[in-house]
Amino acid sequence: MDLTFSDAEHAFRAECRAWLDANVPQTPLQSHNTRAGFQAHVAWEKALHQAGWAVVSWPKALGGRDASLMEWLIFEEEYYASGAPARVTQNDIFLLAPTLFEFGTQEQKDRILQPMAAAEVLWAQAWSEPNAGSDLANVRSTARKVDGGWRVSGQKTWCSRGAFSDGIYGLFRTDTNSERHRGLSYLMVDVHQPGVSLRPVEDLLGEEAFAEVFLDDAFVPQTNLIGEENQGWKVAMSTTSSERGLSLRSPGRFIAAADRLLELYRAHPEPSLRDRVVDTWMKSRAYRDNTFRVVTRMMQGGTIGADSSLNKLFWSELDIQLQQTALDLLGPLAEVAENPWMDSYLFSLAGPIYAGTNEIQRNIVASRVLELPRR
Amino acid sequence: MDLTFSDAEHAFRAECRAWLDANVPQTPLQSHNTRAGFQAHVAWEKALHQAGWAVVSWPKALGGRDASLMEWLIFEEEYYASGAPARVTQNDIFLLAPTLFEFGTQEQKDRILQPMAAAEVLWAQAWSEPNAGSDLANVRSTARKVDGGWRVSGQKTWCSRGAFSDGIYGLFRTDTNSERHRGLSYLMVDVHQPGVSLRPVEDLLGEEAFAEVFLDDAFVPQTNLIGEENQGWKVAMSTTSSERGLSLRSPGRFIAAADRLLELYRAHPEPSLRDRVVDTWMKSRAYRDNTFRVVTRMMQGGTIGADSSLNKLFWSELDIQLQQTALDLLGPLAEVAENPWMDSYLFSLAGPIYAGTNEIQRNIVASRVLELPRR
Amino acid sequence: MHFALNEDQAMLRDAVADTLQDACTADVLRAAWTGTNPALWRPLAELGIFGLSLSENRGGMGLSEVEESAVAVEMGRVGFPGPFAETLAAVPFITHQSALLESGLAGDQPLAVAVEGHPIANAREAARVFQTHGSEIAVFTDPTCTDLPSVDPTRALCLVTGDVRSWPGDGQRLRQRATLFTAAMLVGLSHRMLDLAVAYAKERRQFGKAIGTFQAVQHRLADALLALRFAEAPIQRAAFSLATQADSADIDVSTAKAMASEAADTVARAALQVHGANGYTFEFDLHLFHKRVIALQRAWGDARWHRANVAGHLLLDSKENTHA
Amino acid sequence: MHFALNEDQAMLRDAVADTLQDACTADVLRAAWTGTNPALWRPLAELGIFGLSLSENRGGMGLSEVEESAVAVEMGRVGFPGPFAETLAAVPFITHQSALLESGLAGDQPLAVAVEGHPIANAREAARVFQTHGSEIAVFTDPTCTDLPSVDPTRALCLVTGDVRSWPGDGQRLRQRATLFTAAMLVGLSHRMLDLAVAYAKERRQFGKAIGTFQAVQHRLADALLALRFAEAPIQRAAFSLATQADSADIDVSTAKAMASEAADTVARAALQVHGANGYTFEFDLHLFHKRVIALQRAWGDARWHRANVAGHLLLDSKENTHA
Repeated sequence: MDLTFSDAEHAFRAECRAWLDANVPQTPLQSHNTRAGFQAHVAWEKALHQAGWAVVSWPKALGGRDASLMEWLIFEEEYYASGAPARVTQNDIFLLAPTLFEFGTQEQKDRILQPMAAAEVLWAQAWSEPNAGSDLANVRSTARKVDGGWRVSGQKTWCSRGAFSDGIYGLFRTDTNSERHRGLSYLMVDVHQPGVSLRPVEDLLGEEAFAEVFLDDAFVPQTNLIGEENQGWKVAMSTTSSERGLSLRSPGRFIAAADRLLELYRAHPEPSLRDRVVDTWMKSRAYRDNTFRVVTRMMQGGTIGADSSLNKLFWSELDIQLQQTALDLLGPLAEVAENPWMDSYLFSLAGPIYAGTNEIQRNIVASRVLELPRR
Repeated sequence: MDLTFSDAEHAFRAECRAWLDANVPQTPLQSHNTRAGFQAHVAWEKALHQAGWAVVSWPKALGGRDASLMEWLIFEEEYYASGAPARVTQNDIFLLAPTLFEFGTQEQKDRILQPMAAAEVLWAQAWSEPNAGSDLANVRSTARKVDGGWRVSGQKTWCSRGAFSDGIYGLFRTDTNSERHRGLSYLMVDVHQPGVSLRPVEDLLGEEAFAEVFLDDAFVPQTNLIGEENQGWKVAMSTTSSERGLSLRSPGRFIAAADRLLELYRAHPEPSLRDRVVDTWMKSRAYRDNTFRVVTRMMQGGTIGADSSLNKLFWSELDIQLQQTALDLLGPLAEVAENPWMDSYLFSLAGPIYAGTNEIQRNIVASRVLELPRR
Repeated sequence: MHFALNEDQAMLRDAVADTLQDACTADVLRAAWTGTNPALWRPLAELGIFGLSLSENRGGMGLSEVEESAVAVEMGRVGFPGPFAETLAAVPFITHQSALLESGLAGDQPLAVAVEGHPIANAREAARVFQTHGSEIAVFTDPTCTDLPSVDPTRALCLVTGDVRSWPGDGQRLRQRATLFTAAMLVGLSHRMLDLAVAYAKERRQFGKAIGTFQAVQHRLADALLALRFAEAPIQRAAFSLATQADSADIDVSTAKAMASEAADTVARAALQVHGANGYTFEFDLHLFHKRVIALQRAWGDARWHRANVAGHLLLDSKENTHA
Repeated sequence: MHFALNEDQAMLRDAVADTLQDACTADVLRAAWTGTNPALWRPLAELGIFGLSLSENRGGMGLSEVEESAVAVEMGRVGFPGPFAETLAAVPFITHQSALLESGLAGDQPLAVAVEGHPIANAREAARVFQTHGSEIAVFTDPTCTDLPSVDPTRALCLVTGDVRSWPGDGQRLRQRATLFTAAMLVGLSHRMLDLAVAYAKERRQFGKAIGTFQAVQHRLADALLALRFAEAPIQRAAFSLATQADSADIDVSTAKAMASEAADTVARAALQVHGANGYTFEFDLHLFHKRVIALQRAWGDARWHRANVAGHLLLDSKENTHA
């Protein structure tokens, strides 16, 4: 056991910090859920990419730095500590890309990864449908085989920032006689074509965070199938339950937020809330140290396994506790929507819902870790 | 709406208080879960009965005072505020007696109620069996019809203070071909007879709070059947879900405990715990006021309905919060078992378990009040 | 002790509820979010709501906070937009200005009020803007509003500056009344959110059955009802204490607001979780009420403030001491 | 950064776990409750446990708190009775008294220690009774014990009085070590309680199926595991910080103890609820561990005390201020 960073890790951190110090915009960008704000965020992504910080864990040939998972965590800590803009390519890099690395053809990797890292082509996840939320296997969107590919029809929803994307990816029923997990395929769909219409959905913040996607015989070339036909469930699950559990919300995010909460407390000290502030601070540290444990295991060849579900339960509850404590410190001023804590609070409330509800995560923990019987 | 007490209610309170002030033992009795302590508690019950305070809500002819439900609440407030001993006849008076009032024959009422109120004959509830806890309908104990009554066999468990009782009451399967709720009868069994053996069960406090009762062809006369044969489930449910929801833990208990907690806080002030102390104090008042609401409705002819389940959830959680806050105030001294808060804490932990687990109560609230579907 | 509305009180409440159900639908609320100011106040004024606790010879009904808070619960249930709690609280304090009183009773123009130094909701549309400071009340003679966006767009917060002059009346009581009515609205809002969640849980199907059949959903909603149920009696207790000027009035109002704020938060979070992503969007009704809850649970003191207030009354603020 | 035990460390831990599994069964614990003092210490001493962090030339293994806390988790898992955390913490402080050191390393007699003024567990059976006061350590020269019953009968608390004299060493470090090992035992106890609850949930049937199939039981146990899992890394962090004398050591020890105390409480309550009435009795094993948790979560500072300690380090105790 050695819980100190190596010299190389220290050097990596120093390099991150120096670049971020010099380049992070002084004034926060407009929300990335507005069209103008999204464009500003894309510009930032391009700058990040040019400096080689967009995809640190990727191979150098693809614009990365071959960084280890541990270095990636360090990058994330520095990134959040610097107050840098939210990553609008997050889902591209951490959800679609790992799937391509694991299941994509060489042609797909060559064609898709580089423009993704450079924020030239933007992707949106399209997992949910109106009747397939927690019950993801209930997908109804179909893909009809045609010459050179498929024609897809149906409706996808809750596509984060889908209104601003170039393409979506998700599961489609390629075997129309199939049920549940069988007969699904993992496809990427270009949204700039006839048969695709996007409708923005306003969220609690009053912004176009999500889009509904209506598909009516839109074309998907054969080359946009990831993995094998009818094996989409396996492909999707493999990614969502592996790295995703680590990358969705890195500890750096909560380390930075807890530190900001300490500052807020010092500005608005309120003894009856002190222990809650300390508690969130401790939990942010525990989350970081537990992640180091998981990453150590992964770097030795292990898998994240069900820690993915435990992580999600932990950070989503921590996030709400943290933001709510901030609002309580602000008292009557909390209501004023201009304060960044209120936006963070509203967003934190979605944490137990997205990326698999916390009810689903508890089911997974109960059945896979505790091995409690299903019936 | 009138939330003040009437002159008559004030007078009733004054009379209670005066008697309790003059008669409550100066030093606490030994625990009623020990044999010696139980005897001391029985002596106290007899004194209470002689002064007419044992069963205030019963008719005068049976040793009561014809008190209204509201007056009964007042009595309870005064009783707990005075620090008077715990009532070892609680289950007799509030569980068996209401059943007899509602379903008993005149002969049963004449024979059983008066000695019960006088603490001359002591009863213990015998609901649970090793395989019938939350799933009470899974009762396996049988009652075989014989001349003049039944022969009962089987095992009952968690009989509170059963080791010191004269009789038990519970459900027995009189129709051996029946299943679940059907074919059960509500019987009273004399424990001083061959075929009945009692085994004390030590609890978390190391005391004989419970007994297991082993029945081997013990005799139950026809006259000890309450209600109709094979209708025991209906009889049992009627009582457990009506007055029981009110009488099991009256507000006076928590009003007194919250007031003691305030005293403890003043002796061990700890700003970071202050809000929790205030919160339990507020909740004890809310519990009282809500009970007044329910009792007002009942005095107008209404039923307690599912408020029985909501009450149980509320007081059992409040009790734990209250005792735990006290232990936290005591800090390292809390561990010393001599302090009464530790005993109360350990007992409070059983609150979400006995008298129908809190999981069962939430099921009831979900299905009966919220009318959520079962399947 | 009779802890229930009597027949007249219940009839009044039901009449208000009926009027509101038709007048203040979710669509009306949605319009209010985008700036439409619906003519909602007049029909309520016609029921005599703003004069409930005024004496009859002043055009009121001679009733008290008991009836007013029962009405406020119903206003909460429909998410009534605008400074309702404040106007209801303040009307009895303007009896010496008959034109103003008349306009208040008629629902023509609301009144705005907050504790000194706090942002004031809906000050721009108000006939008068008040602030309280302990037992004092002051009115802005020439208010200047700096707009501050609230998390709830119907609340249009202002930081008000300008000269003030003293106004007759007990500021403590005005604050207590506004606090109580806000707490009552939170209880009504909680009922609505719980109803929406229960309806959604019965309708929404996943894994081949209604999600309301899952024990996790059932228990979460049962706990929401539990919190809500025990926030109700404290509202009535506080109302009665204010009406009878009981010694415990300030404690009772704080208890009511603390418990209502916490209950509304518990219910809102349960309702959102049950709604899943749908609870997070503008298209479903839930968030119209949820946003109001986020605002009102903090308006007129959040749970923490009121616990501290009660702690003071209970003499828990004497000295400090730590273990170990 | 390598956040895992290395091979040697894991082997040592496993060897201790194997020995304990055979030596310290639930029946042995049950006997310890009624006064039997089982000869449990020698086999552990033979594994070198009490000399883990002593240098090899003093008869130790030259290791550190990292290995010691890993061992303490295993001691917790079996509910090891007696002042284990205190003895393990104190042995390195008696290197200047060779006879005492030898008896300590051999497991012949435990050592007792607490913060000044607190009751001291198992003082009667101890070879020496220490107390810490800030950075000071003192030893009782002629201790007089007033017995105080603990909620856990194996802890035999004493209020110790009598003359003391100064003892060499850093009292702060002694306190931190005992605190850390107590936290580690709480984590081990939590694992055991959770295992018992899961096993019970699989076996116990109601309504025709194992109660572990009910979502309410599943989610409660999942939440218990959640609390437990995130209490583990802080133990290792604190151990490493103590071993390397990091600046953050005191914060890290307090974080570990606060999180372990809370997690153990969460797990204990979940395990009890799942066991139903059976968890409440002497006949099932659960309460043997539960009672220890109730004691140890408060020994060496409860979660509240450690949060306050961390607050001090984080400079959150400056001035006061209230809203409204």
